[in-house]
Amino acid sequence: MIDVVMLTVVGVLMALAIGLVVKYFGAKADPLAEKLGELMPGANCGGCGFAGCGDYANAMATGKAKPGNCPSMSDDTLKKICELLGVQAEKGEPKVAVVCCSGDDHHTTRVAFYNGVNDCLNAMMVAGGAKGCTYGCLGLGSCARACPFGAIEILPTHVAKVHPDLCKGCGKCVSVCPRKVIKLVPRAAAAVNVYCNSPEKAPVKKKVCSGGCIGCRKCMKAAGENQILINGFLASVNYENPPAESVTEVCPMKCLRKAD
Amino acid sequence: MITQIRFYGGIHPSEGKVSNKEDIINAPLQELYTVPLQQHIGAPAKMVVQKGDHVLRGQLLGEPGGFVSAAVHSPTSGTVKDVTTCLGPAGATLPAVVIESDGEDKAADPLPPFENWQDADPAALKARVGEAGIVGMGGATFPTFVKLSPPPNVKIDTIILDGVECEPCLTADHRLMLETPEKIVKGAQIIGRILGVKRIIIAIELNKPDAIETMTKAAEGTGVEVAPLVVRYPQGAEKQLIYALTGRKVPSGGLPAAVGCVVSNVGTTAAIYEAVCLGKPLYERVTTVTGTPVVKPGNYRFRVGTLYRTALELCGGVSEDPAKIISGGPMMGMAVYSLDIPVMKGTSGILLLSRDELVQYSPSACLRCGRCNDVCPMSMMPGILSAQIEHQKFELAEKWHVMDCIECGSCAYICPAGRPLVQHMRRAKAVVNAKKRAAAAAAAAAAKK
Amino acid sequence: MREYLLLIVGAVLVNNFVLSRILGICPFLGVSKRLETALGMGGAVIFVMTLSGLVTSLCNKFLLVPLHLEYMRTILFILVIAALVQIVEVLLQRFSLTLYKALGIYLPLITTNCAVLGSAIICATEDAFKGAIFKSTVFCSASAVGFALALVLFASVRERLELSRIPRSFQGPSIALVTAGILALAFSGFAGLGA
Amino acid sequence: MTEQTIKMPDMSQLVVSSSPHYHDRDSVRKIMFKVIGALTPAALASVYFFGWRALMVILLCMVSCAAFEALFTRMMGRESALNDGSALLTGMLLGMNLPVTVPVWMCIVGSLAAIGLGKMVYGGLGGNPFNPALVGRVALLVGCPAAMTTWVKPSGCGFAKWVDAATGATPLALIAQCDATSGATRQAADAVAQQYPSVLDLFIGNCGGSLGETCAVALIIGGIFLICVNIIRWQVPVCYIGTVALFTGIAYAFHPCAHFNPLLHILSGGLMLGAFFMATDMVTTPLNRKGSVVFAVGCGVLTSVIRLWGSYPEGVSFSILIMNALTPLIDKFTAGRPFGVMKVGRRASSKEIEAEKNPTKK
Repeated sequence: MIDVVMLTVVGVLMALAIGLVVKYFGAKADPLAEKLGELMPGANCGGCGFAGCGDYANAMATGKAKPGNCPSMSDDTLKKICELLGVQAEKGEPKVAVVCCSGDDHHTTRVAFYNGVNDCLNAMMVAGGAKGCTYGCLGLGSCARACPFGAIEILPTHVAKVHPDLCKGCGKCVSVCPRKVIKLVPRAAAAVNVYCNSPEKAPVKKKVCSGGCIGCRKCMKAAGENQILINGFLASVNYENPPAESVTEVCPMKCLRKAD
Repeated sequence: MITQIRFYGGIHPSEGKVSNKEDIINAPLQELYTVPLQQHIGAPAKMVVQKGDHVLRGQLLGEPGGFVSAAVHSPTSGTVKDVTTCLGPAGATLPAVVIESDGEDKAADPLPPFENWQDADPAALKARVGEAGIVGMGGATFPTFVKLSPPPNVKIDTIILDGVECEPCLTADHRLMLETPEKIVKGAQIIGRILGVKRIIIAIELNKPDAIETMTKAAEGTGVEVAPLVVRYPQGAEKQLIYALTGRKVPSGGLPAAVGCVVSNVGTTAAIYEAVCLGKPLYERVTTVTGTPVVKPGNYRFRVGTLYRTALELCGGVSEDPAKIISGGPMMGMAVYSLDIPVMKGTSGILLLSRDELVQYSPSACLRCGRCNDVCPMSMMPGILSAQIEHQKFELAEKWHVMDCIECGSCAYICPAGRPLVQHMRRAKAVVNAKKRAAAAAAAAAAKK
Repeated sequence: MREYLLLIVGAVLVNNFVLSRILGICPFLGVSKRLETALGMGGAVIFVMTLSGLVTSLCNKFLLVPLHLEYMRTILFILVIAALVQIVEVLLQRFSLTLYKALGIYLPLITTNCAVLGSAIICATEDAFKGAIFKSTVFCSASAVGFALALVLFASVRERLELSRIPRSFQGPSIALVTAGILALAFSGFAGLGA
Repeated sequence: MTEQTIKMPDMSQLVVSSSPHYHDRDSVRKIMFKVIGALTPAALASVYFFGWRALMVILLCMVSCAAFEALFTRMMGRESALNDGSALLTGMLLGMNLPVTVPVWMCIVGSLAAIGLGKMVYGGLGGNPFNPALVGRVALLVGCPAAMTTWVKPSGCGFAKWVDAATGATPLALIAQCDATSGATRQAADAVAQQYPSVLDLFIGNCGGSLGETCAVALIIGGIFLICVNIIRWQVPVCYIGTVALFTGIAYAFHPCAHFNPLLHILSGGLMLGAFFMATDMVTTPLNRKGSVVFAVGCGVLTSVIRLWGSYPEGVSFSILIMNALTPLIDKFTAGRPFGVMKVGRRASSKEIEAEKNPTKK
């Protein structure tokens, strides 16, 4: 009996002490941000434009950001978050990354042996890398290392390749690519792409790469109106009005290709 | 006599200055010149000629494209054959004008020379430096006009002429000091006039005793001092030079002006003299072509736009195939893979390395020997920094002062593990700068809203 | 004076709670990834352990022993410690939110930290501390300092390990355990000190 | 010169890399083999005093360390780093830290602990926070204290068979014994002291102990060589040995009958080996000079504390391992502020710039 009494007395005393401390020193946390944080996917990919999932959750809780910017969130989660915030669900258009370069070892020339850090930005700062084309993929895999989903592979022929089924379109690779070869395009319209990034004139391009766009405009003629845009010497797909897949057959350089 | 203060760190690479007895040779006229419009740090010059135009030597090709920018002039008379791009030594593609020489080398009317620069308006003198397109010829290619325009609240009291040439192999500044000392001294006095400064010091390393003697003689009675300095790389780095001569430390992230100094390369100074007293814009410079494979290493006065290929032909080609071609010196120069790169205002040397001299960087781990620590003239910790950068911890690297790196290469020179330390630093600096720019842009966008 | 000096050296170095008695391993591995959090955790544990040493030895001397309730020791001590941890949590949340977040789940887990309970029970059972409240408090405090020392040492080593190329199968907790083992080997050199 | 004679370079084999393009041509391999070379005199001395088995122990450790390194790099799928010589050096140091009577299997297990636990799990050379050879030695010492503390007296006649030698305590074991009698009379202390080898014997290595730690003169020669070729910093051995001398000296001054004189302390045990070859290990000690000094003094204090008051007779290995653990902290706090940085983490204020501008005014 006495043991129970003793325990109760000590327990009450301790509870009293905690109560006093809470009363005089208690802080209020934001329960909304905490709940949101638990719902976040936790990939910390940064695709939303914030430093990580927690940061984004805080921003949403304080009304500084809208839900729907997260590329790797399932629709279910998004719905839950919207309910918590009491707003209408709106999700951005799903996107996919495309490496706009055909410059693998078979197509582009190698002008020197690069010796140094295995990183694209580093290689580019040393004489612009060792590939002949100064606009193409350097193939050292900075994008692959940055990808939080393992969606980018560096082919043995030294060019990056995105696996669209794994890609969530977060855009991390776009921000680390020093050559800006990787582009984020609407997933629905990404069936056909121009795999070249060089704005140079055709003869200059041809000297260094056998797979680059020469600006011959054949595709523009074959495709429907306003489906292929030509900017200087470089064709590009109008992703708002994508051409049919058959248009790839006219490209003499095999530079306008179906997504692989 | 100026007492020299020893700066922390530094190394002693082999000097290899084989061409220091070779007189400067004026390179013969070429048929084609590829003149890049961006030979300086800052905005590229805006082209003022068109394809097919006839131009004269010294005629303006491009005017400054901003405050931090510089004018570009034609190296000879002829027609503008093409407006195109060319490869720069850093691998970037630069806008360029190709001039086809007409063989007459007719000079355009010179800018009106200042007869009495001693009494001329400093602002006019400074404007001339800008008009003549003068940039720092030691390699940094910072527009000199900007350098000579310190913010109004800064008081400059010392001008330091950098004749140190601490880069191994290069001898261009050395020969220039031997052959045209009076131009350098007068140029220095012009800078003094522009900035209203009396104290002018010419710094020369002790491995050039003949230059010290010549410059001392030329400076007699002018009040310009000559300071012989101990041979130690990087004695010519701006911050270390100022510290060695004045004991002042340029604050982290600051410019020499913050401690009341302006540092100018001797080549730049000679160019300032020519621009002011002869009215000649900057379209040629002295460049050292050297290296073991080069048949006849020497110092040449090249017109801007001469291709490296031409430069090498003038030196009799090579005796063996080089393993590396470097634009600049061996410590801070840039390796290039093409000879179709033009000599620019900042090209202090073209260096070829043979296969035996080639050192390959290796991806091995840091041994933590601490030698990089001992030699770093900025007393940073390159070993720890490089490991942080390898693991993409750029924010941590910024905390460990990676932005103070002057990329002198002392750490990578000494590293027994052969790690590409300087390259790591460059990457971190590029990443941090990009982040800062992005933050600034975001802040500007937010302010607009 | 000499007695207390030996007591402190013994508790901090020779019989270090983590490296010699192998107590309190959970936070030792959990919050040692960064030096700042390790310092914070060390501070929190010093606070809790000192107070719990004082309160539990008071309870022991004036409640348990007179009432012959020694068998209630564990449950009472846990109650006291849990309450103290709650107080620390509230205080931390108020005064250092970042640290509060960094410590995360490990902060409430101090409750079940065997180092805290261990020190209290050692004081209650070992003859050397019987009834000596001040001595018990000093011992608990010194033990906590030893814990914090091991934690800080370990965190600094782990920060360095983040920059080395550890094979994938050893990354994370496994390399931490290997390191802790070697650190314990090194600390075994203090054996016999102050005896 | 005619056009034909001008040879232009072949552009297809050019290398591009970041500056600098010069290197002083020192390499990890050169450093490691220089250290091995510096250890050789002490190794030869151990063979002279302890017989051919000493050579066998050292070589066995070197070979098994190299073999384990090769095995583990292979398992990790990394490029072999055997030719940098670091595994051989670890093996040599480990061998020199063992007594001559050590069984063969212990040499191999020690090598496994040194290379496996001490080095390869951390990703190989450069990543290990603890000195691998010491990890091996301490693992053996804690695991099999009996085998690790069975010492033989050297025969003194050179290259003898080890079995002929009589067993005997090391000088430090004697000191510990002496400490145990510290409450006793002067005579008891003197009796122990009589068994103690002379300073000269200690200096040339004619005393019991681990293989590599006995011959002080050979170790000093090796150490001076390493200082001359700029592989180790002179501050480390000087501060380490100096601190031990100071502390044991103070203890001796207070209790001359309870403690031995500092000269005997610094010449006996693994202090010389530790100070010249282990506390100077590049990977596991602080980066800069200031840090090295802190490290060495810390080692000295800990060694003296363990020797004077601990139950282990020898504290060099333990103290170096503990200081290894402290190295990252030392690095952090001794990192100097870079040139032009006024105070860590802060840009200069105008007042400070003024002060830096006119250094003479102060």
